[in-house]
Amino acid sequence: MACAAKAEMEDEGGAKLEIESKTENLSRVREFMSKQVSASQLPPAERGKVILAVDEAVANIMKHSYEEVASGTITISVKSDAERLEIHVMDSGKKFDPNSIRDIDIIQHVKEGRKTGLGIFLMRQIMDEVEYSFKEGQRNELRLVKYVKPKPRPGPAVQAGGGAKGA
Amino acid sequence: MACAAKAEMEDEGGAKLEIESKTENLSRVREFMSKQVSASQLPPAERGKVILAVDEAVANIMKHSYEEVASGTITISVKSDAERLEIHVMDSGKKFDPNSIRDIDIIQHVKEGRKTGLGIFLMRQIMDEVEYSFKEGQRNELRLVKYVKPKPRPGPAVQAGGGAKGA
Amino acid sequence: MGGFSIKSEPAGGAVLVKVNGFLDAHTFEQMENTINNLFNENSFKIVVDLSGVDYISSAGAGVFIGAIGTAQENKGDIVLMQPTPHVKEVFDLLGLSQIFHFADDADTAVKFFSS
Amino acid sequence: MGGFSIKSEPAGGAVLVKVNGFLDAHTFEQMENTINNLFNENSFKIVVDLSGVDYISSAGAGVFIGAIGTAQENKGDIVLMQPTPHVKEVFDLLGLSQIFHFADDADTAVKFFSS
Ligand SMILES: Nc1ncnc2c1ncn2[C@@H]1O[C@H](COP(=O)(O)OP(=O)(O)O)[C@@H](O)[C@H]1O
Ligand SMILES: Nc1ncnc2c1ncn2[C@@H]1O[C@H](COP(=O)(O)OP(=O)(O)O)[C@@H](O)[C@H]1O
Repeated sequence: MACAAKAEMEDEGGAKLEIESKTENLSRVREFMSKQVSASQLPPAERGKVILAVDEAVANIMKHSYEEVASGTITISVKSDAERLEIHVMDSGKKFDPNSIRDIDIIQHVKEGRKTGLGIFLMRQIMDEVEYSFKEGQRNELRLVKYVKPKPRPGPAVQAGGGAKGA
Repeated sequence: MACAAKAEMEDEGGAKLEIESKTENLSRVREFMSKQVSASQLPPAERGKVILAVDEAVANIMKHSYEEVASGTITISVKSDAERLEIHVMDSGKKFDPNSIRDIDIIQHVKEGRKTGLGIFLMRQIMDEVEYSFKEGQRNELRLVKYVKPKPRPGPAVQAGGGAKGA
Repeated sequence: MGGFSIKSEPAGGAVLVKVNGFLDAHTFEQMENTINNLFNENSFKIVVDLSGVDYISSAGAGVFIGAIGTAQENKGDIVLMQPTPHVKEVFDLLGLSQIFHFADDADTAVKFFSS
Repeated sequence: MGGFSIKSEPAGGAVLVKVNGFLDAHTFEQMENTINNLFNENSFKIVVDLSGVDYISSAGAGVFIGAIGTAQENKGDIVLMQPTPHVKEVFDLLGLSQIFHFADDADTAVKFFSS
């Protein structure tokens, strides 16, 4: 389980990737996610977007949660069935709930030349559920869910209900 | 001479520091320059500024000349006498003449939120001579001179004459 | 690593910047440096050839958001050329396609600045 | 390395950011991240306590140049508190002292926002 180097695993619970918090590992995350979405029931047009959402989540952890100190581990686990693809992203860096961040106004952002604050917005645009929980033993867990059949959505950013599940 | 690790030397020609192109070495450059200006005839009020000018020159090389690839060497040599402090900064990265860069309009810069383009401006504000030459064998050499007794200056940025001298 | 590279060349009064590889949170700073360097050399008419970019994330798109204002203030602009459908989709998702100009080829992109 | 650190705390409607160490081409990105994070959390009234900053170069000053516009657009500002004489001199050399507001203590700095 505890393994400093990056490792990819597969068991009954689904697939798992463990990486060090270094931005050069983002392409590794995307390759891993690419395999997962290809093996899932997601419509091809949605697959690239889900890879992007996970990249954004992981990049945020690297930048903000571990604050660019390359000493943390990030674990991504993926489960899928006929109805949904569910991704859990775990880190033991700074406590952070993305739901504390409001949606941006892109026109105003461009006007001010603000180049940050886009990742969470994008994650919400893409995923059907974006849910955060803080687990005992100092661990952030972000749960991203994409439905195989798109459900009607009230707006671009939906935070759906349902209890957070362990990895 | 050729030495990958950083090295500080002293000979009849003056003091010399050789560092690898990594921004964490900038504090090392400033410590070295601090010793040099303290041992010089420069008025105390000018010393901190000269350290800053050299920091800017070296930071520029790290960022632009070696383009943040931490594989280049930067050599700084310092000579001083009763009249002047003369610093040579040498690198073997991309060819670049700072005199190709025009002075900035700081009000406009702030208005646009442009946070770069200040280093060369600052170097010119501080030093009496800022002179560049490209040496055989792919080497940039920047010569920075500060007079012990301030000479009258026509404007904030002066590029004085005089041939570039070898290290 | 996929090999990330950026090359710039003059193109009829503008600068054509050809990017290859991923434009993500790992590489965006190189893109940002390139554009800031162009600005510091007083080049504000910038065409970014994205045809070789397989992937862009918000960090990559952010570079252009941070730059377009300065370009326009100085009588220039950032024109995005030939994004792949995947890359274009990210601009769409961010709501940026209404703000940036896109061009299908270098000629059209460069002509944009004389119109 | 001299130990660089940044700490933020709320201070009467503003945020007080205490910086310690060198603000140079090696550390400026941490400062930039901190300010961008405050912006993303909708904090635009920012007091930067520079009393613990021994040294600043153009990369450090650039962070504040890049941020002041966004702060002001959002009814905030960047107030620089207690720069040492050396640090203040760098702002003077860059011509920035005419643009930024400086304060001698946290009270004055925070009051600036209610005036
Ligand atoms: N994993 C995280 N840990 C701590 N803070 C985070 C995390 N993700 C995002 N944030 C905070 O939320 C803000 C908005 O995030 P995001 O929209 O991804 O933009 P960006 O990362 O480009 O700043 C960030 O600036 C940061 O303050
Ligand atoms: N040593 C160098 N090698 C190559 N290009 C350089 C060098 N120094 C400066 N430049 C160029 O000159 C521009 C202005 O430099 P400067 O005023 O120091 O601002 P900054 O480094 O913050 O961009 C830089 O953006 C870069 O394009």
